[in-house]
Amino acid sequence: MATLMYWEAIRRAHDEEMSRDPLVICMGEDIGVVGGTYNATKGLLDKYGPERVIDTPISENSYTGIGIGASFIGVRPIIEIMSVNFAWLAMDQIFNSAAKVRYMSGGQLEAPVVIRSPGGTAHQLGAQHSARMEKVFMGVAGLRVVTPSSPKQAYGLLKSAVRCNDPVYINEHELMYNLKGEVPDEEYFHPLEGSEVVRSGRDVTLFGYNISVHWCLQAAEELAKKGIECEVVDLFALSPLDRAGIRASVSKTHKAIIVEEAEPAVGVGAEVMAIINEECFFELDAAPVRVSAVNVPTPFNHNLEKASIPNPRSVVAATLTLLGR
Amino acid sequence: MATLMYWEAIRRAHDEEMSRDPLVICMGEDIGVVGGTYNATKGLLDKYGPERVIDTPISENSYTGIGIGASFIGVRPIIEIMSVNFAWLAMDQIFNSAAKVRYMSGGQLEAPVVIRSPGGTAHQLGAQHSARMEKVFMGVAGLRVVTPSSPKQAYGLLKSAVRCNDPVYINEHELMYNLKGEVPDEEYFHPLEGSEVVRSGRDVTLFGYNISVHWCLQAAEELAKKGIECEVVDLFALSPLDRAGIRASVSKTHKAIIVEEAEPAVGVGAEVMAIINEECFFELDAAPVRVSAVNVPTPFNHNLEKASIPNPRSVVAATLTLLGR
Amino acid sequence: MNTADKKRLLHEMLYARRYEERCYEAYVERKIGGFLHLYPGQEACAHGVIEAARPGHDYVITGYRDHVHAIKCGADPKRVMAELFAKESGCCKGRGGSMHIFDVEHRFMGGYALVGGPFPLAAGIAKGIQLKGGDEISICFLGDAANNQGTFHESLNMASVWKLPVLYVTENNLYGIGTSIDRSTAVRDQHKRVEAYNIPSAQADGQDIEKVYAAAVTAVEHVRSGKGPYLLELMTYRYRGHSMSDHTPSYRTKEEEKEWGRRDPIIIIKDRLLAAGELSEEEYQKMDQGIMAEIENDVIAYSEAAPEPDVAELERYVLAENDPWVKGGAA
Amino acid sequence: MNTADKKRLLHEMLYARRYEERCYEAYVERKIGGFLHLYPGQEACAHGVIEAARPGHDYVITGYRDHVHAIKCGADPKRVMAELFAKESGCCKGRGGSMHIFDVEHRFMGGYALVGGPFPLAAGIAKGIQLKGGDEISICFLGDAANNQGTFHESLNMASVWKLPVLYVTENNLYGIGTSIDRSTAVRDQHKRVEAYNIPSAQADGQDIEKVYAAAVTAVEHVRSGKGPYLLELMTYRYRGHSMSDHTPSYRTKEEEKEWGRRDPIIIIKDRLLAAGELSEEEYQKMDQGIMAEIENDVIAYSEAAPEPDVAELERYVLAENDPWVKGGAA
Ligand SMILES: Cc1ncc(C[n+]2csc(CCOP(=O)(O)OP(=O)(O)O)c2C)c(N)n1
Ligand SMILES: Cc1ncc(C[n+]2csc(CCOP(=O)(O)OP(=O)(O)O)c2C)c(N)n1
Ligand SMILES: [Mg+2]
Ligand SMILES: [Mg+2]
Repeated sequence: MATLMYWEAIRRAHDEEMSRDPLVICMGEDIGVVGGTYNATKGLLDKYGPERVIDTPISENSYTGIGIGASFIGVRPIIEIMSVNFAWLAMDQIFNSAAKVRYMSGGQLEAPVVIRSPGGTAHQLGAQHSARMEKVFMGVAGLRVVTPSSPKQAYGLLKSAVRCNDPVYINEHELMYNLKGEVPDEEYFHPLEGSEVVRSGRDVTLFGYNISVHWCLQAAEELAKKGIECEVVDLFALSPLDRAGIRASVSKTHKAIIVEEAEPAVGVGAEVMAIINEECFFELDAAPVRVSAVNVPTPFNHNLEKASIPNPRSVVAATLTLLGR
Repeated sequence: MATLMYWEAIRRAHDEEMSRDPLVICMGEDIGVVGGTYNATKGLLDKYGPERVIDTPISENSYTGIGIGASFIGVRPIIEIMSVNFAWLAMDQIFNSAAKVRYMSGGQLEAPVVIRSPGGTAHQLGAQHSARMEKVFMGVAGLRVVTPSSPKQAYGLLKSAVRCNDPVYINEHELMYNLKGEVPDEEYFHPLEGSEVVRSGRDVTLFGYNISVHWCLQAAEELAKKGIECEVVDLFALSPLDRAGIRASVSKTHKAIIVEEAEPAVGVGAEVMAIINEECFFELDAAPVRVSAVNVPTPFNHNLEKASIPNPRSVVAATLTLLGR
Repeated sequence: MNTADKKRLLHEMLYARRYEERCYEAYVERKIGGFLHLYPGQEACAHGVIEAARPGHDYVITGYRDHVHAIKCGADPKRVMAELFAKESGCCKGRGGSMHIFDVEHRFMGGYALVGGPFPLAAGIAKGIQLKGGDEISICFLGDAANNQGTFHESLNMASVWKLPVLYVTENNLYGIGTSIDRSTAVRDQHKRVEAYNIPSAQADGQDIEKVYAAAVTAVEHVRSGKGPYLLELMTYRYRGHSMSDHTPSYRTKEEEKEWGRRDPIIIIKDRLLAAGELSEEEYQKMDQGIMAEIENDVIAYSEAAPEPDVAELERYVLAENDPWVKGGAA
Repeated sequence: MNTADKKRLLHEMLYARRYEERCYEAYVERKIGGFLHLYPGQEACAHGVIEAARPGHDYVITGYRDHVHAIKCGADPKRVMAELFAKESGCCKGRGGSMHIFDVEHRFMGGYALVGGPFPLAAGIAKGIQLKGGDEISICFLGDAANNQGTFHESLNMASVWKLPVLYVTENNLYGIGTSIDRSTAVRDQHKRVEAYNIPSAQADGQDIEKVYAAAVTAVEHVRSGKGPYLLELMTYRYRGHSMSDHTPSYRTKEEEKEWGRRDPIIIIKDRLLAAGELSEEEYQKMDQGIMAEIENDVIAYSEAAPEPDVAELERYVLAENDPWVKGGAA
């Protein structure tokens, strides 16, 4: 197994899929000549040419729509939206076209398009460049939503997303591109549904996704020192969410904390709490807890910014409170 | 008190606010010469002229942005987006500009804009014209979200929204414009926060908003015949949600059902369940239940369409199940 | 265009007219629900352009006013009507409806209800053609008011930069619902809007099928030969309200309506054939009666008898069925 | 333009140059975080246009490359720098940052990070001016690549139809990040894009402040006199990478960079003043040193000493404080 950075893993997935199938293309702003803001498509222009590695103008709704239209006739576009904040501009095509076309055509058409973007709060990117938008993508039928927490997932989820016949939104994170991790040497396809127990424990379940998985793992490490055994569940698939996996873990630990970088309202935390209520309410020993961002546009100032989102310490604190310690 | 239809109540609010303040304007597609798809602005063009009653081209993102820009210097625009489905096109301006400008300017600017649109499943409008998007507006800090269930609310919420210095999204419903109800003869300003107990009961709380309040009331009527006393709470304010009101009712009935027309994921139901968990978990006698739409793009066929969303009967059924009857 | 073709097109347009009128009736009878946007007045546009292309081979995409475009591409009128009746044997199994007619077998790529949505989709299909190396072209029909949507600007720019084989057709009927073009748009002549995109364009009389056809031949040739996109503007008029909710258009004058009525696309070609002695009034009447009978006995009867979708199948067609990649695993 | 004005503008542009270079250093020293987009090379654009308008009276709005525009409108350079340092005495109390400079007192209406966002906002401000009956105009500065965003098309159309008092300025520096205009845009000359909107436009040399000023005087006059919108395109070049993340622009040739360097806006006006005997090299050097000292002793010192925001105030400025209408009630 090679150790790759998150961006390298994404690049490798692009490269393998493009070399296998001439109808796999990638497109987005500055993904060609520049190779992508986070190098996810570095070198691909030279290898596959400008017909397949396409630098787009700043026209998010339409280049997304162009990718969707191409996918109607068998092309497999991987669209990079440079920052998920810009996806607000493309929601019309994502939801009205990609997510609905199979249904409204009675199954005649499908939109096997992959859209990926970095999101989240990084280093002082300010209110218009720090959005966490997973929840927006999760709310509408017809779109798959995944979010990799490791290079292996980043690689394997993109590979499966390209092959899958549904539209898939892949949420990456500004701060994770240099994260290192092992990625299988042979081709690997990560499931697009399910969840993963990344640390086993019996006292409480910490649910995370993407960057918050790491906060949960760090918190679990800290809590282990106090004799508290946390189970950490990685919700790499956000739509559909893994109801069985959520139920299994909560039925074991009887306590749940959901950690999300986003503002709390109508978020992943709320949805997981709802699923827990629906699936295994009487297994609960205490109210599930969500650890979320403060409900503010992301401040520029570093201290305010950090105070606006959770971190491993706030996960530890919430867990101790939940456990009455 | 006069009996007005929902659309008449909205029209009256427009008219009063426009006659009082020359900087109140309204804009949208076909709101002038045609008077609005649901007549909400009927006659206003003749009364206030084309400078203040503005028929826009089909350019949702930009006319919304124009309203927001005008609001920066004191104009109070009431923007009609003809169908909430088209708001996907305007999300960029709604969230990136209106909802964030106060914060990122450090309080120097504000965007006192009102945006209103009909949404929801009506009579076979199909997948691209039946979206329920309240949850999308609720998920981001900086925007108020309300949704009137009666002509009185439709009137009073719009009046308060126009005066309030925050951006407010008003979600109306395709099927409710001809709903009749009493509206005070004198000016009336509905609170933009809170909730309303519209029927008092002790056995179970049915939470609804907009059209689902009516389903809850009909279900309560039906259930009363079986000796079940439902409390019905109208969540006319969706952002912020009324945590105290939710807690108060659940602490009384110890059982909760949330009824929403939308697909369940990351919706109002999930958020209300999360709030109940956070506010009064140990008051619960049973897991809270959400009654939601089926997770499909809205089908055209009438039977499929009806089967895809809740109705009073499904609320009754869910309540009986919850109560073990 | 030879006489046989002219007569065939007259027949097709008359069929389209009667078809749409029958939809109107069926709507009034509550056999059809939802939004219904009819095409009478504009028949020469769809017929002239698609005639100049290769129906069933070239891809066609449009908005919500889509029945006639679908049929001209080769869609079975019965299955289109059954779709309007929301039946399982409708072309979209009753899931789509009037605004969402699809017939992918004949490369009619749909019917979309959001104004401006098809601009990028059409360019995307063209991109797909380019990648696959076919000789198809992508044709996008939309209205004048749709051109005010940002996707027009964005898509045409990309289509031009990437030389995509896409033909944009603006059916300029002077109104977007009740808003006249002069009140919504800085320029009345839509073909002028693409000069700055380095895209050739032309305007033609959308009421005269021969003129539409001639203009479309040039346009299609340009696009098929690999020279990139083209915009064809057709000046036309819709007789009815915007949709069935728009009963009596109050935003237009009776004179304007009358004037356009005199330039009816069916009458124009009919009169031309009559004048040339290539058609008799009697023949025409027979044609019309034959069409009406066919629609009634064939199309309507089929649609009425067709089965409703099974409510147990409500959740099909949301995601792919049994897609192996969802489970991951090896290649 | 008289000598005093020319010298003042030279001073202002040199100040802007040194200011931005100092931001660069402060970023390297990690005193400034986040995205930082600098203006060197383009100084004549903001200065020439705003000089022709009424700074502090007319409204100005732009994108993320906004420090210089704000200062030319009248914003205090100390408070702009303190904002970059994310301090409580920054013009946005440290909440906004480099991409979101606001100084509403001087009618600098912000700094927006989404490309294309200010197009409609500027038109909206113009609509507000029109309603209130003032003689202000609204000025929107954006880049060439921003013109590919749908909001350009939509906003300019409405600005034209409603004759809004808005001046759009395209600072055409030939690139959007690393994508050259020829690869992203069907037409290089941006002023040609508005012909179809019925909007007058002009192109000017953005490196020569006198030419920018002259073109802007015409543009501002047009807009202020109620004739509706105008688009002014200024041909310019940025010396540095797109932002601090773009260290060594590999997408441009060294020759191109050199060539534009020879047409430096500060050198052009300086040389002209020198040639006319209206400035001496010594005077210029003194000016430069004075500026650098001022920035260091005044601006940087102020910003370093300024207090951080109080974390307890994290949740302020999200919604209006104590807005009575939230509670409803009587009028
Ligand atoms: C994004 C969006 N905005 C608004 C509408 C409502 N709407 C439907 S059709 C229409 C007018 C379109 O006019 P035009 O493009 O000229 O086509 P025509 O109906 O005249 O054929 C409008 C405003 C919509 N369906 N989608
Ligand atoms: C909606 C949106 N899309 C993409 C970006 C990323 N981005 C920031 S600046 C930029 C290039 C803009 O170029 P131009 O408009 O020419 O202005 P310049 O930077 O050259 O001054 C891009 C693509 C963004 N900020 N917002
Ligand atoms: Mg039209
Ligand atoms: Mg540029």
